[in-house]
Amino acid sequence: MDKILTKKALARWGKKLRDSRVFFPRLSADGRWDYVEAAAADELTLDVRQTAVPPKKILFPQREVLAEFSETVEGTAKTLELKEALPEDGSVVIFGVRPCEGRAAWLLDKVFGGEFTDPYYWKRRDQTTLVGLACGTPPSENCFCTSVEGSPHSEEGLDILLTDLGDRYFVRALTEKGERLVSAARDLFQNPKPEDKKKVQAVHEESAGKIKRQLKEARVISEKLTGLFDSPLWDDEAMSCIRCGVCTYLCPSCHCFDINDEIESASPLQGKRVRTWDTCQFPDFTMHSSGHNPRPDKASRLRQRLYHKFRYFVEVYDKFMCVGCGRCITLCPVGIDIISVLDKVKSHGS
Amino acid sequence: MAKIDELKEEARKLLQEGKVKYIIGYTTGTDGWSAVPAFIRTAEEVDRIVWDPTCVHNLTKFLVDEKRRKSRSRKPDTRPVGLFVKGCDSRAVVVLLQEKFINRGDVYLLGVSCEKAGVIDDRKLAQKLKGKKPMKVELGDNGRIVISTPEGTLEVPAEELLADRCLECRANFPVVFDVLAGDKVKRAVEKPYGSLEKIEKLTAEERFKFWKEQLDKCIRCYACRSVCPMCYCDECVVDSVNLSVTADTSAEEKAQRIKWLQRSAESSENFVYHFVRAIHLGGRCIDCGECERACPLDIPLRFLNKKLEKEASELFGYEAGFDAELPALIACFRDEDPQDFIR
Amino acid sequence: MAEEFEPRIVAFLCKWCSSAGCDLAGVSRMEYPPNVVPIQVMCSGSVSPLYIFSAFNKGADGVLVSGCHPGDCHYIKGNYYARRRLNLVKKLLEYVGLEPERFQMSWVSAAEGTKYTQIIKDFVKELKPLGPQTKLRRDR
Amino acid sequence: MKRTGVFVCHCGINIAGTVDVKKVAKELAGHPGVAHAEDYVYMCSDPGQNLIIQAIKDKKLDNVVVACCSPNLHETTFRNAAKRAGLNSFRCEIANIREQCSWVHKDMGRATQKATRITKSVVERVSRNDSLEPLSVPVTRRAMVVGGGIAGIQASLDLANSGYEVILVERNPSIGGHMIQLSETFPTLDCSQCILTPKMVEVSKHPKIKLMTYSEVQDVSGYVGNFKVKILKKPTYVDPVKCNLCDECTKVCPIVVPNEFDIGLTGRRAIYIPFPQAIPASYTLDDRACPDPFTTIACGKCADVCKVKAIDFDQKPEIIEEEVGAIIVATGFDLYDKENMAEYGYGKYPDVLDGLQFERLCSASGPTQGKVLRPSDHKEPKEVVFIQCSGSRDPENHCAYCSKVCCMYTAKHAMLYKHHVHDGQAYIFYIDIRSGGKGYEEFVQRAVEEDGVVYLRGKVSKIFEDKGKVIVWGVDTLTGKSVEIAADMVVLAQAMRPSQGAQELAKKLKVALDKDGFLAEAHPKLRPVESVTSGMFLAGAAQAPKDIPEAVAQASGAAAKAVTILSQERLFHSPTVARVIKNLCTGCAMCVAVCPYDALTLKDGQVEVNEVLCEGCGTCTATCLRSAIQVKNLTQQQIALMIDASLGG
Repeated sequence: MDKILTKKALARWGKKLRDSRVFFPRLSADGRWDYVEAAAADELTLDVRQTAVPPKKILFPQREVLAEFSETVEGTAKTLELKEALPEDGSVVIFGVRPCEGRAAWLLDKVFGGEFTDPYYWKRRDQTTLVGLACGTPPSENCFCTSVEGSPHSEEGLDILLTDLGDRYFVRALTEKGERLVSAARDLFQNPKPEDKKKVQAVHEESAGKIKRQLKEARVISEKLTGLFDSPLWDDEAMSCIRCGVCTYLCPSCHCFDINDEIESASPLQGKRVRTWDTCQFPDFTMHSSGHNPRPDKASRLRQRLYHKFRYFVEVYDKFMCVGCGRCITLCPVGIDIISVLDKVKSHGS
Repeated sequence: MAKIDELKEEARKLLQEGKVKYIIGYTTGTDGWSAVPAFIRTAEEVDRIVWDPTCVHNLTKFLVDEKRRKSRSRKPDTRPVGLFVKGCDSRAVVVLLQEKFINRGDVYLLGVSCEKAGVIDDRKLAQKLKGKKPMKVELGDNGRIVISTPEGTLEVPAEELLADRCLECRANFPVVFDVLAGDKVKRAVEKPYGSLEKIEKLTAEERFKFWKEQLDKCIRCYACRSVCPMCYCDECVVDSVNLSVTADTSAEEKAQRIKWLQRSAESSENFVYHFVRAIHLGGRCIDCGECERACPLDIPLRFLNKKLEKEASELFGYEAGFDAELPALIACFRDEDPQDFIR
Repeated sequence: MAEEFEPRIVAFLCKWCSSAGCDLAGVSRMEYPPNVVPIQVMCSGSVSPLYIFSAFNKGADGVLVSGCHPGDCHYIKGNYYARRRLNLVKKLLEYVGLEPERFQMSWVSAAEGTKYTQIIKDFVKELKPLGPQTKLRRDR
Repeated sequence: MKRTGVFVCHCGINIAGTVDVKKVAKELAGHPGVAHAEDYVYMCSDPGQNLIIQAIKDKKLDNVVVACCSPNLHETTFRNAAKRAGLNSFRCEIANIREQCSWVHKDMGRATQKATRITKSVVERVSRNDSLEPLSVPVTRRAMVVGGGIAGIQASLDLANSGYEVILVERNPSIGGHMIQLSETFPTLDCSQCILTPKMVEVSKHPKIKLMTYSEVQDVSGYVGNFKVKILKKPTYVDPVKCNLCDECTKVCPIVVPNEFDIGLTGRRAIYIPFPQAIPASYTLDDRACPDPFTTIACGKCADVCKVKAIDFDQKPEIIEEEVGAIIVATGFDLYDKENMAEYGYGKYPDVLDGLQFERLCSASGPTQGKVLRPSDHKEPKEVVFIQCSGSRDPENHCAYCSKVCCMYTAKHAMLYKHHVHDGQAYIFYIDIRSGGKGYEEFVQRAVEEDGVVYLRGKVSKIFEDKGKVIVWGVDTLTGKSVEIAADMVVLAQAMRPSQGAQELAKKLKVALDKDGFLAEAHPKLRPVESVTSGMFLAGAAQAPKDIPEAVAQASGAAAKAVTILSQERLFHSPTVARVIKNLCTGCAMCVAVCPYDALTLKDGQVEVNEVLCEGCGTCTATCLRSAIQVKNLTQQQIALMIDASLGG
C-alpha cells in the first residue's frame, strides 16, 4: 500500500497514535541523537544524524526481566514460586528507523526466531511497528550498507518505509502492521501520483550513490575467513583494541546476552532472573569457572566478532550479521575500522 | 611542532639500532584526518607517524597489554618499548612507575610538549565545522588551529577547540622523558578546577539530578575503564570473578562471589560502578580525559575524577603523577589531615 | 496507617575502641534507638569504600564508620588511613548529591559509651526528616 | 551448602527481657544454610554448651553461631565447646545481641528485629569462615616494668622472685616514687621510708633485676611475647661505681634549684643526690640546672673536688635496646597543681601547702627535721585547716572523680600535726568521709576522739592572706552557718592526676587511656590489671587513684598476669591474618606501605605476608584497589554478605 503524507501532516500522524508509545530520534540536551519516547507535546521530526544507540535497545532491551522468584518459609519447609515476567502489553511505534536498523531487526528475528522462539523478544517485536525512513543522505560518514547487501532504502524488517520527497513523504506500508498504522490516520494520507513513484525511484538511486565507504566483495572475504583463523593478522589488527564493549553494545545486530539472578533478599529468598547485554569483547565473556579462558586475548576476541558477523552467521543464515551502519567505526575509541580490517583479510596472502 | 621531526629521526634510529622492541605513536586513521594509535616496528614505517592536535589518545594504556604479553611469552624480549607521551601521558607513566607496574627501563619515552596548545575535543570541532568534513587539523602559529576542509581552510583560536582538560592542564610538557620535542613552556592556569564550579555551585538535589541523568545513560560498555591507563587490573573489582577463589573454594562459593553491583545497567548499579572507578582513581587520575572521550554516550566522567583530584590537592596537598617516589595518596597520611567531618 | 519512618543504619565499628565503646554503652544500660546494625571490623582502617557504596546500594539510609581516636588506634595508624580514605568517599557522595547526613564517621573510644549512645541518637534524629534513602538504593 | 547451627541465649532475662529469643531462633531457622536453630536460657552453662555439642554431632553442623553476649566474654567458651564437638574452633562465631542490642533497647519488636539481623549477618560471615589453626611464636621470657614507685618495685620483685629477668625503668635518678616522700602511712602510722627502703635495697641487689634509673622508654615495637623496646639513658655525668658519696661536690656547686624531693620547700644543688637512701646510691649532675656541663662555661668545681674522679662530663645520652615478653606500666601519679585552684589562691600563699608538702614537713628527713613549721616565718602553726576534695569531685572546674585516698591521709595529717603541735587545733573541711578499708573508719574516729580534730562538713569558698594569717571562708553545711577561720597554715588535699608524661608513654606503648587520662584496663571488673593491648599490664596509681596496699596488690596481680605469658615456651598467635590472592595482586605495594607491622613485603612483583607479624587489622584490604589481600575469616566477601543481611530480613 503506497501513500503520500505531507510533512506538515507528519506531526498529526504522530498525535493520532497516542494509544501507543511512540519513539523517534531526538537531539538530547547534551547534543546526542537518541531514540526517545515522545511526550504528548512532542513534534515528530525525522531525517537526522545517526543515533549512538540503535533502536535495538527497544526491541532487545539491555535489561530484560525473564522471571521473578520468591520463597515462602513455613518453619523449616520452604517453597519457591517462580513466575515468568513477559514484557508488558502495549503497542509501540518507532519512527525514523534507518533501513539498516530495520535490517538489523530482520536479522534479530532470525536469531530469536526459528526452531526456538524467544517469547520476550517476540512479544516486543510483535507489538512494535517500525516506521523506516530511507536515507536521502547517509546519516553517518561511515555508512556502508550497500557493501553488505543492504541499501539506503532497503525494506527488510520494516513495517513502513518513508521516503523524503522534499515537502512530503512517500509512504509505503510493507506489512499488515504497517497498513494498520496508516489506516489509523487514513484521512491524513493521499494516494501517490505516478510522478511521485518516479521521484522515489530517483531519490533511492541517488542516495545509494552518496555512500562513500565501501567494503568490496564481502562474500569473497567471508570465504577467505575460513583459512585465517590462526593468522597473525588478528594480533596486528587488535594491537590498539582496548577491549571495551562499544563496537558490540552499539551494534544494531549484535545480540549476545548474559543471564543472572539478581538476589534481592536472601531470606526469604527473593529476586529476579534477568537477561542483560553481554559482549564477546569482554574478557570474562568466555571465562570458565575453572579460570580457563578459551579466548584469552583481544586478538581472539576481535577475530570472534568478525567471524560471527561475516562467517558463522553466513554459514547458518546465508546473511552477513552486519548491516553497514558504521557505528563500530565511528564510535571506536581507538579508530579500529572494520572495513579496513576486512580489506586486510581480503588482501592477506594474495 | 616542527620539532616532531627530531623525534621521528630518534624513532628511526632506535628501530634501526634495535634499541626498542617497537614504538607506540600516532598515525592518521581511516577517516583521513584524525590520529589513531600506531605500532611502529620498522624504520620504514616511521614515516607513518604523525603529530597534530588530534593525537588525543593516552598511549600509556598499551603498556598494560605489553606487560601481559611479556608475562605470557616464554623468553620475553626485554628491550624497552618506545612510547610517545604528552605531558598528561607522561604523568600516567609516573603513576605506573610509582605503583611498580612498570620499570623505567621498560619504556623509552619520546616526549612531546604541548607547549601552549594541547589536543582538540572532536565534539567542539564538529560544532565548529557544522557538518563540513575536516581533511587535516594542524597547530598553526600564534596558538591557532588550522583546519583544512574541502570548502577551504579555517583558523580558530586554540582555546575554542582544545579539550577542557587541556585548558586546565598544569603539566603541558612531559614530567619524565628520554627525548623531548618542543619547549617546556608552562601554561598559566588561573582556575585549575574551574570546570567543576558549575556543578559544585548546584544544590545537593540539583547535583543528584545532574548525575542521575548522566549516569542513567551509561550502558556499561566499560570504554571508560578500558581506555584508562590506571585501570590495569587483570580483573576489575566490580567484576570480581576470582575474588577469594582458592583451591578449596566450592563451586557454590564461586557462584556466590561478591557482587558489589549487578550487571544490569541501572541507575543504582551505574552509580556504584562509577563511584568505585572514581575512588580508585583518587590520587591516581592524571586527567588525560580519555574516559570522557571514549564514552559513546558523552557522560562527563572527567568531572568525577577531577573532583577527587581537587579534593586530594586541597585536603592533602597531593598531586598525582609528578613523583614516582612518593607513596600513593591513600597509602600515606599526615597527622594534620582534616577531620572536621568526624564526630 | 502510616508508621513513622525508621532509618536503617549500618555501623562499621572497630573492634578495639568503638565496638568496645558500644559494649560499654550496653554494660552501662544506656538507651538508644535500635536503628543501627553494628558490623564489627578489626580496624576502621579496614573499611573499604566499597562497603559504604554497597551499603547504600543495598538500601541503607545511613552508614556510620567509627574508630579509635587519632593516636589511640590499636593498630597504631589504621584510623589515620581511614580518616583520609573516607574523607574522599564523603566528598564524592556529597558531590553526586547524597545528603551529607547519610554518611558519618566518628571516633569512639572503649571508654565512650556515652558518646556512642549520643552519636546514634543524633544520627537517627538527623536521618528521620530525610526519609528513606532512594538515590543510590537499588529498587527492590 | 555449609550447615550452620544457631544458638540463641536468653541470658536469663538479660537478653530474653527485651529480645523475643524464640522468634529470633524461628527466623534464623528459615535462613539459607541454617540447619538448626534453638534457644536456651544460659548457653554458657554446662547444659547449654552440651546442647551445642549434641546439635553439632546430631545435625552434622559445619558452623556454629551463638547469639549471646559480647564476644569478649564467651567467644572462647563456645569455640572450645565447638572444638570438643570436633569442629574447628574458628567455625564458631558470636553474635552480640546483649551489650549491642538487648541492653540498650526497650521496644521488644524492634530489638528482636535488630537481634535477628545481627545474628543473620554473623551466620553469613561464618558460612565463609575457613578452618584455621593458631600460629605459635616463641616467647622472650623477660619483662620490663616502667616506673620505680612502690607499684613498680613490688611488680619487679615479684617477677624477679618468680625467676624472670626484669628491666625496671625509672625516669628519676632514684627509685622510690612518691611513697619515699611520705612521712607516715595510714592507718598504722608506721614510717613510710622504713618500710619502703628495704624493698628498694632488695631491688638494687637482686641478680635478676636490671635497674635503669634516669631513663625513659622511647619506643616500643613488636607484639605480646616479643616486644622490642628502646630506652633512653640520660647522662648523670657521675660514675656510680667510683662515687663514694663523700658529698664534697654539692658543697662546692654554686647552683641552687628547687628540690623536687621536698616539692620546692627546700633547694638543691645542680649536682645532687635526691635523698640519703637513694637507689642507686649515687649523685646526678642535672644538666638542665648546670649551665652547660659540656663546655667550659661549666665551672667544673665538682669535678675538681671529686677525689675519686667519678665525674665525667663526657657522658652522652645512650639508647639501650631490650627485648621483653611482657610490660608492666606503673607510672604513678602527680598531685593536681595548686596553681589550678583559683579559689585557694593559685598556690601563691607560702603557708598554703599541698598534701605532699605537708608530708615532707612532718617527715624526720624533711626540710624541718620533722618539726611542723610554717614555710613563711618558720613559726609553729597553732591553727591548721585541712581541705579535702581540693580539685576532686568537681566536674565543673577540676576533676570529676574522687581521689580516694585524701580522706584518709587528711585524717592522718591532722593527727600527725596534733602529735607535733600538742596545743594546736586542726580543722578538716570535707564533703563526705570515705573511709572504706581495713581499719580506716577506726582511724578517722581516732583522729576525732583522741586528737580532737574538728571536722566541718562543707566546702571552702575562699582563702586569702591577712596580717600573717591565712583566712579561710567556708560553710558548715550541718549547722548551715558560714565559718571563718584565721589559720596559720592550710593544707590542700589535692586531687591525684596521672603522672606527667604518662600520656605520651601510653601512646608509645599503645595502651589506651580513660577519659581522665588514667591507663584504661581491659575490663573494669574482670581484667583490672590488663590493658587492652595484650602483653601490657597496669599497676598502681597510673590506672586510678589508690592507696599503698591497693597499689601493692595490683602490682602483684600484674606481675602474676605477666608470668602467665613469661611462663609459656611459645605463645599462640591468632591465625586470622592477611592472605594475598596471587592472581589479583599486581605488586603495587600500597599495602606494604600502610601495614603498621611491616608484615608485608614485595617479592618478585607480588606481596607476601609474614603471618607472625600480621595482626589482621585489614588496613591492607581497604587499601588494595583490586581486593587482592584479604584477612582470613573477615574477607570483603564476608563483609559484603554481612552488609546485605544486616539490611535485609
